[in-house]
Amino acid sequence: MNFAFSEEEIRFRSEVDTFVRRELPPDWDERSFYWPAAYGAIAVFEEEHQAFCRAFLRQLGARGWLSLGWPEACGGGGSMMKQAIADDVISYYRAPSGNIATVIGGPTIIFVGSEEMKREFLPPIARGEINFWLGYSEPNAGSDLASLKTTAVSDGDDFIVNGQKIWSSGAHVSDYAWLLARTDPAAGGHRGATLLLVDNNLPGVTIRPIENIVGFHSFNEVFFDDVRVPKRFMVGGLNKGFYNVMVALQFERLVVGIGAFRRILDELVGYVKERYGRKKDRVKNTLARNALASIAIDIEVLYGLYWQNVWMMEQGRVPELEASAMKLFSTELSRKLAGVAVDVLGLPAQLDRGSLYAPLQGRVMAGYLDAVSGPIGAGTSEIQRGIIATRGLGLPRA
Amino acid sequence: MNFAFSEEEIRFRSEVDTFVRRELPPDWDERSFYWPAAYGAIAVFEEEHQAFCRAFLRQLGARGWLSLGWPEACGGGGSMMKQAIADDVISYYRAPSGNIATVIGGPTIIFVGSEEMKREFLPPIARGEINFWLGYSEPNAGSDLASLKTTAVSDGDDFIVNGQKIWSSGAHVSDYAWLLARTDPAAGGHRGATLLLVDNNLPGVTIRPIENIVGFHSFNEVFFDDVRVPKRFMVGGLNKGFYNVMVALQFERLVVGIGAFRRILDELVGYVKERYGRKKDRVKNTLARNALASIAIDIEVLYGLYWQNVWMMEQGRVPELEASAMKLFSTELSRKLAGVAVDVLGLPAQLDRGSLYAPLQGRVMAGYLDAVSGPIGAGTSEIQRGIIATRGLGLPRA
Amino acid sequence: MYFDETHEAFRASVRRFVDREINPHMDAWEKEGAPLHDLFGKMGELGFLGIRYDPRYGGQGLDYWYETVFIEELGHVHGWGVPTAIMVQTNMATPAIDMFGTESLKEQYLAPAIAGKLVAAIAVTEPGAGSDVAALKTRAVRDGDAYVLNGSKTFITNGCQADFLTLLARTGDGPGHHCYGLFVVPTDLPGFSVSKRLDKVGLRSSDTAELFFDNLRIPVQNLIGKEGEGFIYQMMQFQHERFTVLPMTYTACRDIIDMTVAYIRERIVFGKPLITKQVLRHRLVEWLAEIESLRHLTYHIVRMKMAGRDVTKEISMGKLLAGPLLNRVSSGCLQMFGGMGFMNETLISRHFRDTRVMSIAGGADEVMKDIIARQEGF
Amino acid sequence: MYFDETHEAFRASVRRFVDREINPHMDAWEKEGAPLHDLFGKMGELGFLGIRYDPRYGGQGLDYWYETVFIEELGHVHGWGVPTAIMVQTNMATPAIDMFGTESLKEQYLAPAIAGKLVAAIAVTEPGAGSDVAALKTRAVRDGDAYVLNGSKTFITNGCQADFLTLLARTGDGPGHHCYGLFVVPTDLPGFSVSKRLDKVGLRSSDTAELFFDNLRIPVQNLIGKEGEGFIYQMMQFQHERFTVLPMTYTACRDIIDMTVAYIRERIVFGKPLITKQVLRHRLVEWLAEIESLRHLTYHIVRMKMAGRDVTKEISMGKLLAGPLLNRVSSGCLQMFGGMGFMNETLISRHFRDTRVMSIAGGADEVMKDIIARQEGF
Repeated sequence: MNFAFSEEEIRFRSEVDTFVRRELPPDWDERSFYWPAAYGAIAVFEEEHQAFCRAFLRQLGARGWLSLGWPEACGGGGSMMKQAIADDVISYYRAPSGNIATVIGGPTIIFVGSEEMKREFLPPIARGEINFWLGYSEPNAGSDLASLKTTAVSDGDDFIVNGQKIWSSGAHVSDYAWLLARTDPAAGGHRGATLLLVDNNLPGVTIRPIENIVGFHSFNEVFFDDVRVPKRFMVGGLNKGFYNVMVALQFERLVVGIGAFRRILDELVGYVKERYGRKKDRVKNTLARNALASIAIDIEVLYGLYWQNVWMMEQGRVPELEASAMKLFSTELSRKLAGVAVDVLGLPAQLDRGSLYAPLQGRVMAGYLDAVSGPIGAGTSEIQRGIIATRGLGLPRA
Repeated sequence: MNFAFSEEEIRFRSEVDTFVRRELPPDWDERSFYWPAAYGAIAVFEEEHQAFCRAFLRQLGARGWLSLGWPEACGGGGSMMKQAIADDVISYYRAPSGNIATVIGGPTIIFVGSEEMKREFLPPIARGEINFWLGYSEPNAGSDLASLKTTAVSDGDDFIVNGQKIWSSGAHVSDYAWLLARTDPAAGGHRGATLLLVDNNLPGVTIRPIENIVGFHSFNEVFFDDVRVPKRFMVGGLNKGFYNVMVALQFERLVVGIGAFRRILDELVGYVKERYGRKKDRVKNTLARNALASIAIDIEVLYGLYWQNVWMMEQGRVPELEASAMKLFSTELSRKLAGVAVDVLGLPAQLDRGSLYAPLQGRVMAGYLDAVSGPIGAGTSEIQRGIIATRGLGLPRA
Repeated sequence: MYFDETHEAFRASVRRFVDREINPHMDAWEKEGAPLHDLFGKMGELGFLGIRYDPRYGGQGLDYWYETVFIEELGHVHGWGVPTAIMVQTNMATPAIDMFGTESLKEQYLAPAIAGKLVAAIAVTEPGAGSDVAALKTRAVRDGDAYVLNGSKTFITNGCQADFLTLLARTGDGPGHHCYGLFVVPTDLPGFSVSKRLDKVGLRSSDTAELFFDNLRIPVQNLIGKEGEGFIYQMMQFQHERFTVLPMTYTACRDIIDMTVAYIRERIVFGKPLITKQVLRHRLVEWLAEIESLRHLTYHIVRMKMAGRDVTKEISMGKLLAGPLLNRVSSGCLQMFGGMGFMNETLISRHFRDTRVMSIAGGADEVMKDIIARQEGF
Repeated sequence: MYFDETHEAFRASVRRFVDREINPHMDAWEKEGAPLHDLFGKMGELGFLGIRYDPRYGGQGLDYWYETVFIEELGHVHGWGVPTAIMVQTNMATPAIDMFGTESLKEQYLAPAIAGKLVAAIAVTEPGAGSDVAALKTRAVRDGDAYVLNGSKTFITNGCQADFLTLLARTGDGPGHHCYGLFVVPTDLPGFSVSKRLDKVGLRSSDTAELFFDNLRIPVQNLIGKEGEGFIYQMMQFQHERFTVLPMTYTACRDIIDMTVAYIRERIVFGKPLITKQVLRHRLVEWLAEIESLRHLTYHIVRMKMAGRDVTKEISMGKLLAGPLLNRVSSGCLQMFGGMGFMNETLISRHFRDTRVMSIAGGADEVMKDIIARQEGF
């Protein structure tokens, strides 16, 4: 065992750090409201940041930093570890450190996609030019993918897609749906579905915004009305959709914005030192000491899970339970951290971003609201615990 | 980074496993009530097991498995990692995997002891022939070492020791006190104390048993009445006692009986599968599924902390905050695990060991009682959180 | 505020009894077990065992408020084994006889139980059926003027010393709840045998037995109420049982906190009394707030009972709050005692040992939750 | 059980007002803020703003039970901003005038506040002094027939619309508590200015302001009670404020749970309604038990108030239980709504946004704990 970074890795971390500090605009902290392991305020979704975020991603892409974890044969850097180091640093600054296409789409296409699809999609994804949105959830079927209703009916060289998706994060700022649709209407449950890439610009695709609890437009409802999708946009085999989604899920669970946890902790520690130090407010100091000590341990633990997952992927293994554990732990920690942060800041935490008096740019209450999304999205905490009990421990089903 | 064991390490784990399975008597499970990260039922303290435990330790010693982590120059194996692997396996079987002398005494002597002391003590410790007990706590001064009252007054080549120690784990089955005594009565607080090795058999040493909450005799009160201790039994320098105790503490916090956590989880999972499976008792099954999934994650996390601490020590670094975090996490988990275990077993958990109907040999309620000792002993949880807040995060003192 | 002078006089007499006749013996009884015939004899003379029962059978004919006072004061006992034994006598094994028993059953069993001359036990739990009463296997088959009883019961408090059991057994094979009978079973009948006292980790002053029935013939007149309705009677009796946990809990929690505060006030650490540490102070008062709210939920239940209302849901809520609260307080206070708390036979360690089962016995927390959910119509 | 027909008739009239005059406007008011002169005017006509106050000043002269009914029904409002604005008027800014004000202060301010003609605010919190009232810096210096006020106040609910403030300011330099004055400060005096409405994340229907005082001359007759005793008066007023959280909390928590149960009963997941999942059912009933016990602690407090007792400790306990309970319920129920809960302007998300501050405002949880600890003599 070896818990140390290599010299090359340390040098690389420093290189990324220098790059990010240089590239971020001076007012970035006031503009990026990303909260770790949450879905509602990801910087890239904020319209006013779109231009910058797209450009920033292309710069990362130009350096190869969006595909560090892909195999070298596919044009990648061949090092999950380096990708994880870059993500750690970039997310510390709450900058966009990848997207659905680079983190989930690319690796899944590499795993199950056709050679044609690899040729067509991998290079622009790696360059940060195109992005996907996850088209899984449907009205009245969040974590329950088996009740999928959207259909894709074969018609010559095309599929005709009809249906509705919801909670579609970033659909309005992406290029393609990463869409799960039922291709065999006779098959029920976890069978007869296919994964498709559907261009947002195709006729019949309608995207409507949903404002989330934080007050951001990050989610959408998307309607598909006789959308004609050429069959070459099928990801993996026909009727293999649920399997392919399972493959994609493993990649998804690594996206926790790990550095942003440490960043918030650093900011809270700074706030407490300045505000509650030297017996200014003993009550607050005692509360903060105990709560932040506990958070600090949890963050260390999360890093442990993170590097272990990364290392497994580096070995070419697919983390399953480890990924469930990290999804569960990180999203619950995200909530706990937000609750502690609100307590530590007290009344001023209630002030909205933009307010002159809002400490930490008002990100704490925004984060408190945003953090509820983590344990709900991408398989609720309840579902993760069930997976661990059944598959990890072999306990009888409930 | 590399989370994998080497082939040599895997082979060694298997060798230890084979040895332990072969050497333990068939009724060992009914006799060993060790609960992880607790102090009250450590197998070695049970009188009826003394003969076996002493012999078992000598066998470990004969193989060099009690000093695997010591430097090769001091007769050790030079691999903390191998020591940790052995401890993991041995504690899985709840067998004695070392003692105060091997885990704390030896390494501290190597760090601060005189050459004479190394020559005299290291070999018999490594052979498993002698054991120490920790003589820190005094009446009305548990975690607060600074209010130390026991004195060691210089008298020619000797110290004359007077005072009382309490919560002296295993004093009655050990050979020497690892004793902190005040050598400079003028100095207050964290100064003017010295660490001494005091033979239990010296005139003036009186050991009285304390029965603990589990019903075991593991603790003692020990009285020192004009005990004459030659100065060569001083560990580290004169009046350097508090510093030396700090050195020793870092080693102490690694003693968590890590394997025993996994063992109890395995046993509970087996119990649930057998008893609550196939809809026999849905209520219990649901409770168990959720609680055990959460425990399983925590144990994974604990292993992460464990290997990281071990690796740091292997690098010659002294884990400080990491050790505090592990002490805190492991002892709190020990309590949580016991609470869950009692719930999972229900009423039969209440039956005492020896009872015909007691599931898991009655170890669960014994463990529930024993587990209270973890967050109290060796620096309470409250003190650990304070250390992390002050030294780890640099927060103002409360 | 809720009790008048008469209540307070009664409270004082119970407290005097606890202080003089129970607490001085608790250390010994924890080792040997409490001698129930002796103890109950004294309590019977003082009228403590039939507070709510009809004076025709020697009861005091008082109301639920007096019963509450009585149980509150039992919360001051230094250990939970003896109060449990008493509550079995007054609130678990006899309410069904009082509510549904014939005149002759009342004269023969209820009256002497109230007088403390007979020791009673409640025999419901079986090996393999903990909180799930419907899974019972012990069977009573009608045969002429008797029911022939076969099977076994376990975790029976007072089981070694009991003169009679109030016992639930299957009398039919239906799938529903109307195929059980509740019986008074004298323990001197042939076919009864008691295993050695079960060796428990907690509640050591109370005896707990496993009982075996081998073709034991229960006279038909010992059936309580109607055949087939025993399960329903037992469910009603459960409410009397579960209620007892509430006043005991808030009284004992307060005692535990008081004794902890007294200890940490004296205990000097790093130069200051431990009570000055804010994390400890804050922890203590959180519990006090929960204790106070449990007390007033309890008084609400008493008022509902006085008004003749169904209290199933509220009592289940109370027990659901009480068990975990008791566990948090006893384990949290033990932590504040430090090493002292880890010594055997200190009072705090006894509380810790005794209280874990309160979230399990008499219907585990999960069972309470299921009951409340059903009552809410979820 | 605790309310008679008159109470229930009053309850129905409050509920009708909530259903007709408040809830239909809440979505709009969340965007624009509630128009308090209009709303209070209507409430004043119905007698809702002076329930406990003397009929001489237009009050109803009713008791604490009626006040409790009133606050319980306000718990049904779809969002916490409007009830907070109302409670500032009735329970935070006016009790001290009622208790300690002169006849002329009562006629000039209390009566029109009861009638809903004047909007009141309570001005205590300052930048840099949250829960720690003793750290206040705003100062009122006597100068002839006036006190000259300088300083600022922040987080002042109703601050943008208020006609007068009940304001606490330092009048002396002593280290203790006897160097503060409580004043009625009309907002049309020179030297008063209000910052733009503070933009808060929650309670958006209520306005919250930062206020500045620049040599504002308060007429001496606007001092409430004695100079130097203002801090003590405010501490007594705090009890009226903190009490309001209790009935609101158990009412709203029950509403939140009911609406969640209705949702998960319809929501089919993996072929079955979500309500059949045991982990969710169990979570819901745990909260119900806590809600029920909080309700009865509250009624106990009402009884104590009716009996004229000091309720500082009990109210602090109630608030300490209420804030975290509200947070658990609103966040736990949001989780059960899944993605729906994460949409803006669903009611569950509004509850979640509005309730976090209840553990902070009016004395944070830690402050409640310190009060209880002191009251207990720790």
